[in-house]
Amino acid sequence: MAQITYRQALQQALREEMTRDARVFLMGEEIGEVTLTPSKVTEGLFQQFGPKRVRDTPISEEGFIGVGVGAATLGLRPVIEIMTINFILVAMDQVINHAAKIRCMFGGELSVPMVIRLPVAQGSQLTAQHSQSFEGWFANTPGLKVLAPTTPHDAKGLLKSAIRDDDPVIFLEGLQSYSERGEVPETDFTVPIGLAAVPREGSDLTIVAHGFAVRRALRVAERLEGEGISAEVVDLRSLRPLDMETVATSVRKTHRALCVEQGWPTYGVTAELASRIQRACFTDLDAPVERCGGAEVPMPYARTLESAALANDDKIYRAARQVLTESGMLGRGVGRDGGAPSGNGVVRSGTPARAVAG
Amino acid sequence: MAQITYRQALQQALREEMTRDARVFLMGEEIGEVTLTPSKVTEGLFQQFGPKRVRDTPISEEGFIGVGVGAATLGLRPVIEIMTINFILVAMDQVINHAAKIRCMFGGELSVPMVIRLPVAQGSQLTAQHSQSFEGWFANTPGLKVLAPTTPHDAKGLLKSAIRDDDPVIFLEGLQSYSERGEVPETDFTVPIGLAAVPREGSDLTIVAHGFAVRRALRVAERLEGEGISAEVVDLRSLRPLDMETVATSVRKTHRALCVEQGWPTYGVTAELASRIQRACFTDLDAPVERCGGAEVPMPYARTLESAALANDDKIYRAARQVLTESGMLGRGVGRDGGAPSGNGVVRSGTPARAVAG
Amino acid sequence: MSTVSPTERRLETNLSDDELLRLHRLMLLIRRFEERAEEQYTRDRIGGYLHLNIGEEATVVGTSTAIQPDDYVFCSYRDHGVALAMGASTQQVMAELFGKETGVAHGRGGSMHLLDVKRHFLGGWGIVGGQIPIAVGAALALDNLEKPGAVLCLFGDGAVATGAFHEALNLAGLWHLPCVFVITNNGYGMGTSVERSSAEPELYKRAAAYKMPGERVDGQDVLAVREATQRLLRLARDERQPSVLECLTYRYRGHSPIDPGKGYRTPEEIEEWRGRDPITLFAQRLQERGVLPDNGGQGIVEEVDREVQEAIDFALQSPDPDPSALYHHIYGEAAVEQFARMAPGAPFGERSISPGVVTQDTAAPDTPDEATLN
Amino acid sequence: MSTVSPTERRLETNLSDDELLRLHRLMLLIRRFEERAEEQYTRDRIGGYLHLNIGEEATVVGTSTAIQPDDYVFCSYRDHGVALAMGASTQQVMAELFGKETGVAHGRGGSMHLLDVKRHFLGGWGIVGGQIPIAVGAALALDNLEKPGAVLCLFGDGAVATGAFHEALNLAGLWHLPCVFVITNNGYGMGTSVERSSAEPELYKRAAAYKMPGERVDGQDVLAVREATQRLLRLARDERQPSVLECLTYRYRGHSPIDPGKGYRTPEEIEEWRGRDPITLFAQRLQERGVLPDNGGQGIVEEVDREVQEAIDFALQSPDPDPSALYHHIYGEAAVEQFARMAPGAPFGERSISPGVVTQDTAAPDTPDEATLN
Ligand SMILES: Cc1ncc(C[n+]2csc(CCOP(=O)(O)OP(=O)(O)O)c2C)c(N)n1
Ligand SMILES: Cc1ncc(C[n+]2csc(CCOP(=O)(O)OP(=O)(O)O)c2C)c(N)n1
Ligand SMILES: [Mg+2]
Ligand SMILES: [Mg+2]
Repeated sequence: MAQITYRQALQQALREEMTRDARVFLMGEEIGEVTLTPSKVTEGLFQQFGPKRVRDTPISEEGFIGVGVGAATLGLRPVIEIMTINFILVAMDQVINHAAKIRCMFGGELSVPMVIRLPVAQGSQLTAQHSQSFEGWFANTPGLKVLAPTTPHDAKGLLKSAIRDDDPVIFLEGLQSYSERGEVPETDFTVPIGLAAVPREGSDLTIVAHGFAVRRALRVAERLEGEGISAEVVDLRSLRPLDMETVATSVRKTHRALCVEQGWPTYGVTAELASRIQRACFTDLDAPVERCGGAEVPMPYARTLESAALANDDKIYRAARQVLTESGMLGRGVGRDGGAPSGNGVVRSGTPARAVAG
Repeated sequence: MAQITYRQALQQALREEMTRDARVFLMGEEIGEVTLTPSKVTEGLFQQFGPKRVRDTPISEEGFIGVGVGAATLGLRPVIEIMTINFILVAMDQVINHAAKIRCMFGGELSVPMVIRLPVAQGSQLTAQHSQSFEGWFANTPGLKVLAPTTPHDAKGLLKSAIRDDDPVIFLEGLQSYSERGEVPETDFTVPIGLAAVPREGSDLTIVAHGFAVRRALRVAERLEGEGISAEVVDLRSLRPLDMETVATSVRKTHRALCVEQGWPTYGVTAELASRIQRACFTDLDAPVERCGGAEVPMPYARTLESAALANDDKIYRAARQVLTESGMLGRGVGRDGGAPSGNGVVRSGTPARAVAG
Repeated sequence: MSTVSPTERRLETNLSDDELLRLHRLMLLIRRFEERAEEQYTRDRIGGYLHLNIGEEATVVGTSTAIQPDDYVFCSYRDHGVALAMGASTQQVMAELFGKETGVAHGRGGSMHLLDVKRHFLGGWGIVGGQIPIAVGAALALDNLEKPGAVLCLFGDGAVATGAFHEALNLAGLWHLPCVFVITNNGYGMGTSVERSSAEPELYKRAAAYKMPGERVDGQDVLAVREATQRLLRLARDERQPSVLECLTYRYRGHSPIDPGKGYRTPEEIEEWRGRDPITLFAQRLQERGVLPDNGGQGIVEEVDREVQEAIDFALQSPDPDPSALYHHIYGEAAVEQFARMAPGAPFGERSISPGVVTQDTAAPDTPDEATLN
Repeated sequence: MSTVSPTERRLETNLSDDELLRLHRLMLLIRRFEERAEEQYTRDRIGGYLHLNIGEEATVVGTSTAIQPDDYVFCSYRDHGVALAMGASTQQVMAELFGKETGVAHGRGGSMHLLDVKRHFLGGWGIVGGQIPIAVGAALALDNLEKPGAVLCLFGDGAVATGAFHEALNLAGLWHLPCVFVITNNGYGMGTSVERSSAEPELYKRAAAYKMPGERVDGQDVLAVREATQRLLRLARDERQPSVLECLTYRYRGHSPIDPGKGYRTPEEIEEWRGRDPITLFAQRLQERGVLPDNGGQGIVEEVDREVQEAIDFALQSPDPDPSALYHHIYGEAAVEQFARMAPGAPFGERSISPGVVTQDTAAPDTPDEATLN
């Protein structure tokens, strides 16, 4: 199998599907004649497929996502790239009120086989308007499917599944992952929608994540291994549908769960995970389900602040130790290099108790 | 104290604040010269305060929410009405990327004291594009505050607090509540932001809800009382900030929790509640936290389908019985008139167990 | 409301008598259908919103009947007339308003979301301006597929203020897509007059911003509307030149049943427009030419009455959608398996009371893409 | 890119020599500031995006210096030049790029979000088109408060395609708000030429859609830009008539550091524009008039160099924001109490590792409203 990058994997998926199916076409800003997108995934496709299959657009996200919806109702299969997830906010109406609703409100007479590719990233000092992660909002919306591949393999296989799917798919790409390499079969394969993966097995703790947070989780699991703790990592791959079977099977085995996301956790993706885990694994849990995410602030520019805001490896590590501690597996300290729980004012008190603070 | 409607209470708040503070002004479609909004809250204010304090707008939600943001940065206090929550989707960029971000990204040099009033409703056959409840998305966004009064008293008191607040506030109104009556002090009072209420005390089960779902919860609690079950109802009043103290204190007392919302529960508001409750009350819970919400479908038109989709009293009642059953307080049956758990294919199996289904 | 030049009474047309009568009959059908729908609404057989075209029949019929078989039509929630003019079954349209399984959208969409895919009527849409980019997308599909045909996109005067209008027209102009944008200017968006919603109240002039031709036509004159629409559709088809057509018309009723339609319009204004009723005007012209008998074609009126009554009977007798079908038509077929691991019944699936059961999309054709493309 | 008529060399102006030199100096300052910022970026002292005005100095200075003390200015993320031309401290602007607590936005905003509230510069904004409705809102505030003054709103050619542009201009036109919309047409939005983004590439013509005057000016000629802006601002202030001004200019650099700026522009095109460099052109005119010495005013160049170097030194020596201040400036003061019941330390508060600690908004003035109103 070839070692290729996440970017190349996505590009292969696009090229193969465009070759296979003449109905597939691309739209987006800076994707064609020149490729100035941060993703650079579409490089060369304009030259290969011409201006009608690869449409450069003006800065009109609401307009061209609507155009995609309309083209899809007539049977085309648009794959739209929004430069980064942040700009989809101007087009929410077309995604939520239109793409997601059409099949139902027209009684199944119309459908919207469309893919919207959204690079997501936190950090790199891109600041408040360019560093968000609200994919949970799409996952909250019936009528949409929401995928988030982490590896080059899944990127290619899931993008192909998404393009062949008859429903609108929100396809989250890790802006920090484009250059990562991995093995990808050269055959025409797909990864089915709706199945999580377990990139690392373990017995003491389950870390559930999606997108770039999975890579962090894997690094943290490795670090924990050095301390004799065996963490299992679940890569959701899909937020809607959600593979609760894989998640719950893992937690039932490890008895401890930590849910991680890059975005804001309150009302975020990890809320749903923690809620479902406590439901599915009520009698199995040795400690409450823990969550870890980005600080709940618009992303600040300064490096000092930004790194304090990101859901970085260290925070995930400390959250993992916390679950283990609470379950009684570790002592009350937060471990070798974890130090005090955090520098930002978290007051912990073991198992929750009505504290005096009031 | 006077008995007035929820609509009158809101109107009083607007009138009093506009009288008190010349910086307060209103914008929205059909709010002024004629009042054709579903809410009818602004009736008479155009006549009283004139066209500059009550601005009728074209159908340009993105535009006039942006105008509100700009006016707020210069020190005015806009109160904007969006006809129903559904139409805010065209203006998400101004709310999320602008209003919520401004104070932080300009280092505290600018602020956005603005209120966006959003009537929310499910049902009445308004169908897919007009029957949504995605307030959790705003509650997920740092920089915003999200309020949801249920009673006329809180409607007035919280709207006044919102208008006096220095931050952007998303103010959710119950479209089904406008004609409900309640006692409202004639004095100039406010309800502080960030405190939940307990409109009904009980000892066996906590039902947590916001907005119109609170009224349903209260009716269900009454029905349960007839069966000898004492349910406490927590009315959140505010989703961001979230008063976890009131919620957890209640659950710690009752040992059982049911979270209810009108919208889609998966990745919805109840996800956050259930997740936080399991965390705060891990050792107190006699059963997993249960959730109940609308069916996860775009709202269909036909009455038969719509009533199957709504999070109606009966569904909440059955969910409540389920929690009680699971905790061992009730027998395995779902109670007198609850019948089988539901008509829509829910297969229950007591405490979760790896079933054979596969 | 801007005044319009009085309809000229000459009947210069190369339409056959049959065709002329067909237009007349369609306008009558729409009027009658909606009057009865209004009545059924007060009897609580129809719920939700109900936006009537009454008064706008010439614009509706003049535009919708101007298309060729390869063309597609989109419009707003004020869509009953368009559906009927496009040839959708009167019975199935009424059944949709009644929320029946036999409705054009199987009772899922109701009044605002009529459609008839076979006849290329791709829907009534509920978000003001929302259908405009979607219609441009249909035009793009025709372009990409090298199909003949053009797209006719109808929307109200209120929609001109939306960002969607602007972005969509710019894209259509930039990409030379075959689309005719029809502004059904009935003077008001709810209670807001065009003068209070548009900095440039002569709406057709907006076309120039996208380097398109724009014109205004008397929307009470069905033949004038039809001629202009045909001409602009040809321009779209043959020269890939999109355009804007503004039709000046009026809705007699309020915006929807809760609006009496009076708070923002004078009785004089309403009377003036009623004096230029599109059906009466056209009937007079047909009588002058001898196409309609002097009794105003009572036979047609009765025929139309009967057709609408039969539609009501059909709707009444039709079955309601079964609640067990709640989860139909949410996703395509593949979803059944995709969602299996969160569905009720799965080992760790949904446990709440109203979970998302994904079931097969029974109504959707196996290959919806090809079906829609005809 | 449309060609512009060559700048006329006459220097007809009633500006004093001092004022002329001030414009010259500002353009030099912007050029030098940005060249050094670019260099600091490659040394990794500046992160994120960095969008340079280099080449556009005449448009930036001509517009920003045309305002009166009561006016307000908004612009896009390409905002360094505007900030400097508005008189913001060079040191604090550089410190912002360095992400320092001493920066104009206390290190929170970086390159894209400069501002200077005291000088009525209300910011650089990052979402294309997003600042346009906000600027209209500022104009509405002036109108409601019956203040004198007008708003100058700058944005790029790319922003003309956004729905926000359309909705905002319609509102301004409809409500007669004092706002001048300046399109800094540098020929491209990233790699997309105006011809590939706008159905009507003569952008100033879009004004007519909102019944506004629209005009085009040579954006390389600082005096022409300034005169046109002053005139239109007067129109806005005195007659509440908003307008559109299109300035034809060019950015020498790519869109941002990752874009070499070459893939979509020919070397000839870049050379042609460099041949009409706004600073060189103006310097020549000043020399002809004898305002600048024949050595091109080496003294000013050195002064500007020194000012920028001092700004870099200041930025380097400034403290980074303290990580403990992460939760400052998220909400106003009242939030501390409002969020107490979900905050860490509260009985059932936050327990995750990175919770939302709400702390006091130390930088915001006690009464931000009044402070901003000056
Ligand atoms: C984005 C959006 N905002 C508000 C509404 C509420 N609304 C429904 S119809 C309407 C008026 C539309 O007027 P117009 O476009 O002239 O069409 P008409 O009703 O006159 O046919 C409004 C404001 C909506 N559906 N969508
Ligand atoms: C809504 C939105 N879409 C996309 C982007 C990404 N983007 C940033 S700048 C830019 C080009 C803007 O071009 P123009 O308005 O001409 O300004 P210039 O950069 O030339 O000054 C794009 C597409 C964005 N910031 N906002
Ligand atoms: Mg209208
Ligand atoms: Mg540009």
